[in-house]
Amino acid sequence: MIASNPAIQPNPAIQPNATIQPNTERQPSRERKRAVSRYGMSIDLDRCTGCGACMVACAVENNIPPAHEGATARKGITWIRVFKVDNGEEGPARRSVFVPVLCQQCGEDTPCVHVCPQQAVEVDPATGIVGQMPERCLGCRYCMAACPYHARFFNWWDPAWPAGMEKTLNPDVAPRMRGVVEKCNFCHGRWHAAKERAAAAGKPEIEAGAYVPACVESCPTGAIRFGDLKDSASEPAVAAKDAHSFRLLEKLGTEPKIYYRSKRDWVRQVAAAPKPPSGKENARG
Amino acid sequence: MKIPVYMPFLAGALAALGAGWVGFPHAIYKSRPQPVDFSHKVHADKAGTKCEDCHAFREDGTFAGIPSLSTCAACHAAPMGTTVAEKNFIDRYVTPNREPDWASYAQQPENVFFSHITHVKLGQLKCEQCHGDQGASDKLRPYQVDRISGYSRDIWGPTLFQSKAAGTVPGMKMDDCVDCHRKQGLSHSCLDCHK
Amino acid sequence: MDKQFITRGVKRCSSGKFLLWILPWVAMLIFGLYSAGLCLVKGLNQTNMDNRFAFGLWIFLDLTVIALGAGAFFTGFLLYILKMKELRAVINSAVVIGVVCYSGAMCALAVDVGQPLRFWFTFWYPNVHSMLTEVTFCITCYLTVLMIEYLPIVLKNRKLRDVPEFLVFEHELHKLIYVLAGVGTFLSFFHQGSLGGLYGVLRGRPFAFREGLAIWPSTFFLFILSAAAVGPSFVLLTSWLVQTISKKRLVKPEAMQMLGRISGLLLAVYVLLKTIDTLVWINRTSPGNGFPAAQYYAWHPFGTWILFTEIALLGMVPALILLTPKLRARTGWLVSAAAMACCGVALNRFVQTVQTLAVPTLSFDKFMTYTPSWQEVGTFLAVLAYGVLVYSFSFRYFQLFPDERELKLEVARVEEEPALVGRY
Amino acid sequence: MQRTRREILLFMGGGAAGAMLTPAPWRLVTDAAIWSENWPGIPRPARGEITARYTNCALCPAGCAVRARCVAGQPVSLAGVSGGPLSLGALCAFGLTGHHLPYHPKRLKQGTPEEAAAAVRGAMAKCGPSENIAVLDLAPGRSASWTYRRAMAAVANGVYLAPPLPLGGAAVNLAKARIVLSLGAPLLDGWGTPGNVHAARANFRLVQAEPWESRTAALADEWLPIRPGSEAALALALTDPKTAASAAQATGLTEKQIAGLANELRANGPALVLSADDLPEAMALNQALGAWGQTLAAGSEAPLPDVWKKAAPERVVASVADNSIRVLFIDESVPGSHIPWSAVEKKLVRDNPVVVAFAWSLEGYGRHAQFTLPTAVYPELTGDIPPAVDSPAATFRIAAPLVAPPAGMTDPSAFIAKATGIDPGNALQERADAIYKSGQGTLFTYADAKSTPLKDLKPADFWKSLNEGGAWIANAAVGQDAILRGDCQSPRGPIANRPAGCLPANLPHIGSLDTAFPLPVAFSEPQSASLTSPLMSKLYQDSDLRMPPNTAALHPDTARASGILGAARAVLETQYGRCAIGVIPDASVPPGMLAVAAGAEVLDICGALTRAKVVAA
Amino acid sequence: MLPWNYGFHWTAGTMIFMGAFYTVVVIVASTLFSAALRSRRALRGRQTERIRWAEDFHDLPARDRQCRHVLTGEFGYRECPHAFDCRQCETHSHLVARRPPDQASEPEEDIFGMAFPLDRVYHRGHTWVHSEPDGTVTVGLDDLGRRLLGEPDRVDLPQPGGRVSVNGTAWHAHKRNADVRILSPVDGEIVATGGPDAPWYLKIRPDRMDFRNLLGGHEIRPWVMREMERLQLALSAEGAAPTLADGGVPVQDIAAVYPQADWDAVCGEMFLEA
Repeated sequence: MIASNPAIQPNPAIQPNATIQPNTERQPSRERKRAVSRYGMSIDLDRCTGCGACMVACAVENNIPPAHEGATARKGITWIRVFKVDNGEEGPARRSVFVPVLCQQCGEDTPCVHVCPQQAVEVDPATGIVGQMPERCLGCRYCMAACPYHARFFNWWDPAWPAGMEKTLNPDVAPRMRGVVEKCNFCHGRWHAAKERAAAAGKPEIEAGAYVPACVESCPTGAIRFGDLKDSASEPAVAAKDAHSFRLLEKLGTEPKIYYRSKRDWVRQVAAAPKPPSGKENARG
Repeated sequence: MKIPVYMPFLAGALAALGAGWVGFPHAIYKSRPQPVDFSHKVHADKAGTKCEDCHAFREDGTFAGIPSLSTCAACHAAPMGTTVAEKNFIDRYVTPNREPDWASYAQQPENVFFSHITHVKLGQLKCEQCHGDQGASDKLRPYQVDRISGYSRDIWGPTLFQSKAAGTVPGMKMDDCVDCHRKQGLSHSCLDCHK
Repeated sequence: MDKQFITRGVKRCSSGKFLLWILPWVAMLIFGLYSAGLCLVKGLNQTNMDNRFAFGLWIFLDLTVIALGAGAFFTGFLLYILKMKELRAVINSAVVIGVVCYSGAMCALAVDVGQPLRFWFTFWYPNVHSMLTEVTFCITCYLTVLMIEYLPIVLKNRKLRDVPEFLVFEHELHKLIYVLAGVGTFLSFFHQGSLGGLYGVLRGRPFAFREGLAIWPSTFFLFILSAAAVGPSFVLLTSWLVQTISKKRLVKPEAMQMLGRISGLLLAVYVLLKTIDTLVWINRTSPGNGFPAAQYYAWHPFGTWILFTEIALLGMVPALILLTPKLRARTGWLVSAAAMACCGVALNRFVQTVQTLAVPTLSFDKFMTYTPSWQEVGTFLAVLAYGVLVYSFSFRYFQLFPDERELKLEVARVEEEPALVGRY
Repeated sequence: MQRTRREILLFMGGGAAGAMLTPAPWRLVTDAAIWSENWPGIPRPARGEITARYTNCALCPAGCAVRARCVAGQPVSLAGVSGGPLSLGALCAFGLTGHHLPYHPKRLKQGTPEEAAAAVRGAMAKCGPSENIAVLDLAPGRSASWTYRRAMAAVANGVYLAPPLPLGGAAVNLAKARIVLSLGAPLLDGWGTPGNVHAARANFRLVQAEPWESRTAALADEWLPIRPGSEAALALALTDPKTAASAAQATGLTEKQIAGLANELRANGPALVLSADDLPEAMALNQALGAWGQTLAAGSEAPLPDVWKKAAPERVVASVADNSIRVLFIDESVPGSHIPWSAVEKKLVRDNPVVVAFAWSLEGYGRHAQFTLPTAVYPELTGDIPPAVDSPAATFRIAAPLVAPPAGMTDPSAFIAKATGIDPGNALQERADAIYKSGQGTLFTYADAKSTPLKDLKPADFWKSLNEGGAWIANAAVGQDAILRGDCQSPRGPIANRPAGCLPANLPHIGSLDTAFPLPVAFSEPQSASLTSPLMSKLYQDSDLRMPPNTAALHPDTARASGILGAARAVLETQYGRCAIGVIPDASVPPGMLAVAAGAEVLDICGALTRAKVVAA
Repeated sequence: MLPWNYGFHWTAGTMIFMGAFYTVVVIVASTLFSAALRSRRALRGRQTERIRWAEDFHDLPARDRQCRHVLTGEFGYRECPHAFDCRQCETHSHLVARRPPDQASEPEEDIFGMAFPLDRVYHRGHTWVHSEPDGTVTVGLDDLGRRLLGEPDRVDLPQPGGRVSVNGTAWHAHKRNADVRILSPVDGEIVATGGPDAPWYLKIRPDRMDFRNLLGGHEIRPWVMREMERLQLALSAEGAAPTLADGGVPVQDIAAVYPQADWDAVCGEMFLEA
């Protein structure tokens, strides 16, 4: 009832100059229809040093508060999280790799979209970005149970920053309240800003490179690359064709838009399903 | 005397209806006057200024919104007219160089990303289409804010039900945005406008 | 002093004794409400749930309780639609159980969501493709229906009955009760199923994911079946409990056995289908998603024993007992079989909710364990205590077992010397 | 008139029914839901004009170029400057969160400068002939450092103390290296200038000889898991094949492996050898491999004003006589290398010495000093950045303030200059002028990513650009006017131009497994004694990517041997003292060593080549 | 939920889902509504008493719902389909036609020393009806009923001019914890009221002189015997030792003999009240 949406009564007072001309009406819609992109990422695991720059850059960009004193690795909010993964060997034979995991931005029919009871999750047809609406979210956490990548995070606490530090918040991103789910949305605030800059320049669309998520920008080794998968020249599009690239849990058919890449054979195994525990080293966490 | 059974029921219903329709719409809003008795009309007619002269865009395309004191002081360093309002303004704000605490009727909620330049430059909308004939108003309405949600009345629907009030105040509810966006075939997802 | 509220001709303990009985439950309820309050005011950080264990004790509680509450709809269905007169003896009790279970589950859910103030979003902006939407709608509607079904039971209270309006309304409403029974059956059918679908549709969780018919995974139908199977068992169990605690005969043994038989029959079908489903899942669904099913059970402590216990020990065995007339006739067997059936379904819900989340999906995941915080347990207990209290009061003041009076005279009758019995 | 209960009930019922037909209940429900979006405690980010400002990061000698995104002047996020000359657009996790430091909850807000000054005056007055007045400068090589050296030169028996320079002041030219042997140096984890290292990484083969799989080892072309504490032995064996046998036994490698590595280093040069603790053996090996002039050169500083030439020499703490320092100034306003306090303490006179620390938090020496005076912190402070170890050319970069420091902050150099009666002047500008006078080198400005030869600039523009985010880089590896840094000596013993082969026999730490402190300490995280942004908790609390400060990872066997198996906390003990640490059991750390994440407490008792033991708390 | 809400799509899924939901809502609402309507009508039509009796009868144990012709042995087992209102029972009229009630020899039956005069007819709720010459009838408690209540603590009689209906409440009697409704044997208007001490409780002008629903003549003995048996049952159910199994004479005030018995239950049982 409050969300009711009666037909616009054009205001008599502003009628004369407030006519939406057909030309202004057609033009942008056509523009939009042409410009449909599918943003994606490629992550070169052979370059990732596990420094964590992406994680802090993400937190800075998206107004994610510092860890609450009660927070743990299981209750914390890290839209992108770097895992240290080893080949299961002990001693000299042991080898490790760092795997940054963020929302894999699955294809149209993501595991999370159709479970949300109130359409707080959606795939933006114009960008292919899986969006989460904290204002619409009820906090039922069904989507978290549905996500095989554990890329969704619940606000167990109200967001809190040390006194004065709230001055450093990013105005393009709204802080989330306690009790809702949030996740990586490819720094949507930056997408808005890029859109606005484009508009200021009179362009209806963002051109390649004008919009890059914080983790990509911050990676000191350039391991994370970002681009439009529809644009065959973009890094991810190239990576997608690379023989050495893979996607996590591809067999689930979730069609992620994050492509990982490694020349090391054992590293590419992280894409597969988990192996049963080797001995007593389970039941941790 | 014997009153019919339904009488108390009816009385209760009427009382509630009265309270709900007459009392509540007033009670829900908190109202405060604007710091300065400002007339858009005067500035438009006498000074012949256009909206964007004061409500300017920055070079990076972001919208400056309500002009800062410096913009006003540029002309009003000393009284130009003879009105009491202007004198008060100069004494209270210009001379001590204190920013007036304007309340923005159209301030959208934190979770909305609204880009003026997109609508003005790409959408080719006139200011009036959303802001009504604010520019021709002779004085500033008091700023009304919802006591619970803390939203300005303009963005939360001038009346409790339909978003557009008759007259000079066009609503700036999400409904109004969405109406126009649907007409233009521009509504794709929540995150188009929400952040 | 509350004599005039108690149905004429039935014995109820003194109000002092009753007070003693409810006291511990009230205490438990207060403690529970306190912990639930903490979760509401301070947020869900009070719980031990986390991003990996997004669901915990409460969801398990909800699923189980709603499965057990299925007795309400199913007994109603059998009595009013299929006209199984014997079940008239337990229908009121079944309705109260239903009310208790469903309202309890709703309360638990209200605490479980992060933003209770937005409870109405699901109704206002429903995503019709989400099983949870279906669950929310159906459960809410069905709870309403149950409340309406509960109304006649309340109005039939001896004192309220003296008010003509109540008397008449109760009478008229009861005449239409079969409509509500029908609606209730329809709703229950869907939400019980959707509760199963809740996990069956999780493509991202191959442990829970199942193929099925059209939009419904197999768990949808299995849940309906298991709920229908265990509902009567739970009614049976409760009646037996009340009989033992109140030391009265309340239900004719025939009625009890009938419940047992129905339960056993459905349970048998359920176990059969569940077995088939499991086989399909192990050999086809799970491997198809790249997850060899064997590995799920390599994460201790959730070994294959859990599968065996769920299907064979707590499924097949009680089904057989309930289907064997000889055993069914023995109260001991009957009741313990019913109890086993209930445990079996509870275990099934546990596997669906907890084990699904515990088993890792990414190759570098850890196997997760989780122990509920005292606030969670407290809320759990609150629901329990609430149920016991509502049932106790209903039993004391309303006529839950219509045959009670007759059975009482029955007892007297056999005590009489045979001279009088059946003289005419 | 007497109302019956029934009527009251009816009235209420009517009220309820009527209310449902008004907007009130629906509006209240909606408002409540909206209120949950902006209820108290959820901050509203400030809005305003968005600008980009540039500066250099002062958090370590890398001095990476920084672009700050500012809202109404307030930086809200930092990023590297793509195309920047030295850091090449990279910024580490610490740098990315630098703009939070001014708001750190543990920041030191006020001090007592007057009392400190008085105490200093008093102490200096009764300073005996054999006693010293000293400045301990944790980040030498800044213009401020030169102010201190001038100040110490101005007073009798003034001493300028600094931690030993990395590589004894030598500079590394990674671009020239084709093979790099790293003896446990965290080459890919915060060593030198990250951007520079990662850019050069493609061109050299990296061999990491390290007991455990550090981040660098994980990404090295070859990882040689050697026995803990046997780095020196390996280096020695690579220099002098005669010791190969003992080295093989010490390191756990085969003699064949060692020989192969030795050949590789010689064949596939230019080679470079780096070590975690600046082992003299490593420097000797560089010497032997002919790294000098190729991948190693004497480090250099930007030209100085002539008036600065009269400066006290740079000395290491160890070189001062015990119980001789009466007045000690410690400048830790910018993070630098940390010297165990006990090592410093024993240099102080016995009868109440005066120690004045300049710090922005009480986490460092402030815990020990009588006076701790609050200073500005990056990005508030104004100062230049010492040359980076991997920058062969002299550089001059100013960390220009992005935020105004709060009131009541002390400027260390002003304070010390006042105490010693010299005129600090505007050191930065004087230096800039001196550089400009030298007329060589180029200026790179970040805003427009342009580099301009110095001679094409006006002095004012030069100074202006330096303050708006720019870097001056000398042309040649050693500018003719640039002055040599340090003596290119390693912490222990000169090795600069020592002929290969003749090495001090059995160096103290080879083979001699110290039984009192059996466990060699390897730093698993970049060392930092000073506080980091609260947001760094993302890395070690909200996730387990890194270890929290003052924790040690050790093999379960080590834990068992130390009797702390299963304990979450323990006590770390070294020759310098003891402190409480967190313990993380980790099978990937080999037995017999500690992988330690350093915090102020740990650094207080851990120096170079420290061995330690852990005991139950 | 509603077409103008955000996120509402005109898709088949939505149609089906919402359709089902609204159908359910409508059904439930209309059920409640019609129940309310019907009860309003019932209240208007003074159906309260009928409904109460219907429910009470329905709740009686099957044994107590036996047809009067079972008492006389014409049937082995038959539940009364008309809630003890034989006036609309064909079976009854047939049987009566086939076997007209024979006039007993004595003027009154003496059963267990209780007097049941045969000049009147008896209701199964232990009231009798006696026709008066002036065309009215008097209604009173029969001997067993009298002894059950003994000296009642209180009796609430209706106002003269009020109406009573068959099996509806005639008056209330209180004894110890017992609070019983005495069922009326006839339809009619109350002319005068007596009481426990008067020979009759109510003088009623009946609508019709139709007492087919009442017992008389040879039916009385078997009926009373049956009632005695029920009384015994009731008493023993209340844990009171039966004393008149061997045909002992019930005392004037039975209640006094069983002070511990739940008299409410006993009376409820005997006066056919749930």
